[in-house]
Amino acid sequence: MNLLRKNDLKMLVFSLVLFGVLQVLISERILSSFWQLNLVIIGINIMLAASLNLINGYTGQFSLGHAGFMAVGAYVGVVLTTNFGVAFPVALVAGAIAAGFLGFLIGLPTLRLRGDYLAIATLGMGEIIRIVIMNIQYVGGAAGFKGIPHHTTFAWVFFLMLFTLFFIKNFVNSAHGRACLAIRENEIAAESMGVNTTRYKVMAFTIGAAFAGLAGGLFAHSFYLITPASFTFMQTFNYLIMVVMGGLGSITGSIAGAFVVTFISAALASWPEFRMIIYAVALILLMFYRPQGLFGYMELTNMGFLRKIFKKGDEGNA
Amino acid sequence: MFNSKKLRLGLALLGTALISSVLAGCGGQADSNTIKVGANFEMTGNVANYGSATLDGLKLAIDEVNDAGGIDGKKIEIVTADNKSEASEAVNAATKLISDDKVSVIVGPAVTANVIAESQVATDNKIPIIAPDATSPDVTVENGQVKPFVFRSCFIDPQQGTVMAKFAAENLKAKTAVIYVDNSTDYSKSLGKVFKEKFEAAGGKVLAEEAFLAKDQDFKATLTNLKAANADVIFVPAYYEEVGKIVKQARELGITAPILGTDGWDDPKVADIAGADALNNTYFSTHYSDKDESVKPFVEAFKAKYGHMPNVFAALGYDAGKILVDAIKRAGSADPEKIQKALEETKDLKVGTGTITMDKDHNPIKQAVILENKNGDRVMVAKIMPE
Amino acid sequence: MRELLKTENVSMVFGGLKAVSDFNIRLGAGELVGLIGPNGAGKTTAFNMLTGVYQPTTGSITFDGKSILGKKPYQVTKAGIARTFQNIRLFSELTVLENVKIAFQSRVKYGLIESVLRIGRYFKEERAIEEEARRLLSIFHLEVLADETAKNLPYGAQRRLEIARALATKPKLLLLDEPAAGMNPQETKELMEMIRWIRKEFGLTILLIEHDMALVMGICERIYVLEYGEIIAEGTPKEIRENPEVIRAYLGGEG
Amino acid sequence: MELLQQVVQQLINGISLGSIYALIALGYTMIYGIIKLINFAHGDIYMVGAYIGFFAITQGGFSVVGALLISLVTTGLLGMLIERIAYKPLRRAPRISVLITAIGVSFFIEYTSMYFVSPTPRTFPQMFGDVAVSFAGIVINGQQMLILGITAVLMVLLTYIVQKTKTGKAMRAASFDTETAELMGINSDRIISITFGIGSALAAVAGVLVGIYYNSIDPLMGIMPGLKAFVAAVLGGIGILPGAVVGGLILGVVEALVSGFFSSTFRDAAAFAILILVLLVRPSGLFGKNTKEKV
Repeated sequence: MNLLRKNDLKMLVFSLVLFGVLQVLISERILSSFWQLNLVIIGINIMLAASLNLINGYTGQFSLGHAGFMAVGAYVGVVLTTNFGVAFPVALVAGAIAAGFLGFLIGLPTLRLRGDYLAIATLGMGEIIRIVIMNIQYVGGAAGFKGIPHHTTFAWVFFLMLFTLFFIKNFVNSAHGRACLAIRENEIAAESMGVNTTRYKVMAFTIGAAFAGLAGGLFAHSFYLITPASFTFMQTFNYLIMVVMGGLGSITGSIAGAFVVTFISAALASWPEFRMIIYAVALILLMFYRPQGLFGYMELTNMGFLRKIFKKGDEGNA
Repeated sequence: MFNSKKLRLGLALLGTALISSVLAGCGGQADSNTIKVGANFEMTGNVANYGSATLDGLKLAIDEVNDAGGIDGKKIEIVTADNKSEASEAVNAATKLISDDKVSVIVGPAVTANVIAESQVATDNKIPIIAPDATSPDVTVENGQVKPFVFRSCFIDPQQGTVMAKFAAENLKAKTAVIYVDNSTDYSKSLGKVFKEKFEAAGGKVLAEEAFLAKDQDFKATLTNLKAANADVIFVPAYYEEVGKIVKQARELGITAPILGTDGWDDPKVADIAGADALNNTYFSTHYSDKDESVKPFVEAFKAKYGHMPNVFAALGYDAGKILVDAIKRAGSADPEKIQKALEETKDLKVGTGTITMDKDHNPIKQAVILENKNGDRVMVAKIMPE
Repeated sequence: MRELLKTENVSMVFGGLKAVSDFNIRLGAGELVGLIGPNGAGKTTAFNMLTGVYQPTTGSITFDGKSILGKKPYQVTKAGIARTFQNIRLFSELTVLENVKIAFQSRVKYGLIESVLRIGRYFKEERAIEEEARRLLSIFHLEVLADETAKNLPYGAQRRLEIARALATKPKLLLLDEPAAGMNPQETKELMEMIRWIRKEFGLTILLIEHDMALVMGICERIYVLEYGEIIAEGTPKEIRENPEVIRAYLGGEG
Repeated sequence: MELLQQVVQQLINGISLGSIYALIALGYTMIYGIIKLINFAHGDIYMVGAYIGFFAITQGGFSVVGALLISLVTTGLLGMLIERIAYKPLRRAPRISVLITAIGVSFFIEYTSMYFVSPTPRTFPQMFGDVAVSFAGIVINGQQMLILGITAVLMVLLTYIVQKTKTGKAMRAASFDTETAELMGINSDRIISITFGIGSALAAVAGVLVGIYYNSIDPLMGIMPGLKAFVAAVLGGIGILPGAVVGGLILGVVEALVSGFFSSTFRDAAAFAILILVLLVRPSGLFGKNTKEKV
């Protein structure tokens, strides 16, 4: 059995153990429901940060439309579960597919653009999605969609988060993933090496959007009511900060970034005025002293001091 | 460059850090000699001004009780949480107040959407909440059933909408009307619906319905259309920020018809934004008139504490505080379910803006007043008890 | 000798400026041809047209019997033309091994689902790519640097990696854009050896842009000379050295 | 009021709104032209300008012109300060980190102002309210005339500075290529700082004018107009001054027409739709030339 596959299994076992520990904490009420809710939100934010990282970090396409995809996944999901009584997992998948399809539609035309222009165009797309939703009275328009059944549990979030991380990790480690990395590094050289850059940029966009939609579905079903106001581009900045703080092009970075940013905003909840000021200053200092983020391109296990510990069980694997 | 080790260690780091910090996070058992009251308000975000004004009113009511020795020796402690003017954050804040701070009752939020989002968490945990400013009917009642733990300290839109529709048809003898609502709030949309229903029932005709969005600056384009319809009255059920601009720009465009509004108009800033003369020939329904003798003590107390006149949000926050204190006294304990029962039995209670009795739908039976803006002053034109 | 590449009155106009005009060249399979000319003569523009980066304003390009007009660069690469760049364009943050692995990307058969669920052909094909890439690196003495990130490589090694990477796409025609730029005479000699060797080893046709006359005269069988976007001379190194037009273009004499 | 009257009235509303977008867009175009940065904080500088104008008029008792000058100077200096502290050290940094810094600066300005001046909106005192000119049922009020007048004056002044003065020539040179400009003896840091100063000053004027026209300001008022001004700058051709003005006016008119004849709830969507259309069809904008990336 190939070493790579053995590692995946070890990973899976470890995650199950972690899940067991957290689930016990929750069911035994050791964790207050406020921190339970925050656990769910951290899980959802990790999915959003990792999927945004696939587009911005791994493929180097600077997208600011993530909240728009999340909104599509959320609204499609709640309409199916609340109005049509569709089963929760089916609604989540439908939401993800709808968001992915929109990612495809938006990806095709805009991916000819570069850097700043792509950022502003995707930001505009995200806002258009939000404004269109705000004008659809069927989903409650700006006043929001009420009566959403509370389907999201910690278990759903944890396993879908795990699925997202595995999907993206395996994708990045495959030839298709390498094509995206090549595009990030040098698009012209990638094209001259036989990489159909448009196809892979749109693929990254579609996958990223689909996972954002999935996270949107989970987000919507943890609150009784959702309004378009929770899907503005300011929300996308939140996920961007998680990715950049964690490190563009590092999955561990996105996990850490999502954890740190969510934790800070939960902890500072009682000083509303200072929360954003501290946030802003942290961002600027981060860009000065650590622009590549906490993990840069590194994954946790490639760090020097950890390499020795893992060297023995890990030679064959690059 | 990548291998699957990283995920295992990433999650290990995440798990351990999570467990340790979270265990530290819960605490704050209710110590015996204070009664903890949660205040879940919009402190940041785009409706921060409504949230903070309501909180000022609530604090005034609570300070009054605490200065007078609290309730049989126990002081009331307000624990505030910011819901950032957003529904999911309102749920987050409510959960924190209930599970971490162990409050017995929650006052707020101000805006309807946030109250509805919070009501689910409150009902699950059997913690009563009082919504000071949300006037939309489905805050307390959902498809026919009253929400047991959700109460309100202001009247509801149907009452306000009916009063204004009758006033337009009977007092102003208006035959035609146009309605201009704020598409981003339940409050405005449901008032528009009720007004249209009652105005047409009274024989009137609604010529046009237009909408704008909160935070809009320029209303000239749509107002030019409304001017073309030249109806007898224009009904604009919205908050003072947008209302001020709409009235000013309407008068600038030469629209002279009377403009009618609801309690969202009740703020001194409307006059600053629109200008006194633009406000002539406009009427609005609200909870009280600060000229009314019975309301004088509240207005004086507020001015003494904050140095400026209260607006309608502050008054309603104060009323919510009064209702809460009375209920805790009658319940004789900080137990949420006893307080809930006491709130249901509130009868002929003297509050800042009048007297209140809680009806079966947890909505207060209160009088509504209609004020007219005349040369910078606000004259009470009518005081109507709900029929 | 089978004709591999033919361009007929190809020209490229940038907003009124004729960068390249009636560019006609022929390359037989296995030939090693030079393309020389003063700076700004349009050499790199010609390369960009051959590889689909620019679409020529007029004329046709036939490669291996088929027209490649209108083809995107990645389709041209699949058709069998590989290139290096004047200023090295490596994937700097990726390792040397991964730089080469990118070339196999277009021939990978396992799909997205197989790569994500790690089933089916994923492991077999990945292992094949790994071996092939390492073999190529050893040919270019880069095997020991396999796990080094490309940006940390010395200049000479970066040049060799760029050529190795181009060869990984299994081309029929290799376009080298000033491979000897910035090299000292000793490195240039080694480069000449390597070019001769890979031509024989991989059965390649090579078109070479170069300013270093020692290199060009040393290994090219035929040379085209380009000036102001036009071909002013064509022939063996000896004929070119004595051609008055070329001397005028280079030395600027009255000629 | 037949259709023609309505259309003309909408055009007037649109042009006044458009002039404000143009003033902000000029700042965007100049700053982007020189250091290729979408300055997310530019919208917030516009807000700070509005507040400085507000305090100058209410507390300082200055006239409108006085307030405009004070706001223009102070905000201009603020713009230069921001560039000096936040952007200069990142001159060589990758584009994404400069962009994130701009987002950070934008949050910082918004929430520090909210802390000092409280979230509640402030109301500008009534000005030029009564003055109005109306013919055939179409109304142009005093504030609109003030806006059009001041915008025109500033355009002339700016064109003079950029075209005729030495600093202007240096700014144009730096916007083509900062490195080469430095070789020609231009101190690019000084020029970049001046550009930020002028751009911020223009945004400040726009802020004060909006305060007078809509007469209520709040700490978060800069976000949407900032974005819309960038749309205008891109529409006109980024880096081209007349382009920003024309782009701003077009955007203002389109918004007025969309709100007037369709529904104002789609007004912001229309602005973004224009942006995306322009980026796809003609990324260089109306006046820009198409530049191919050199291989």
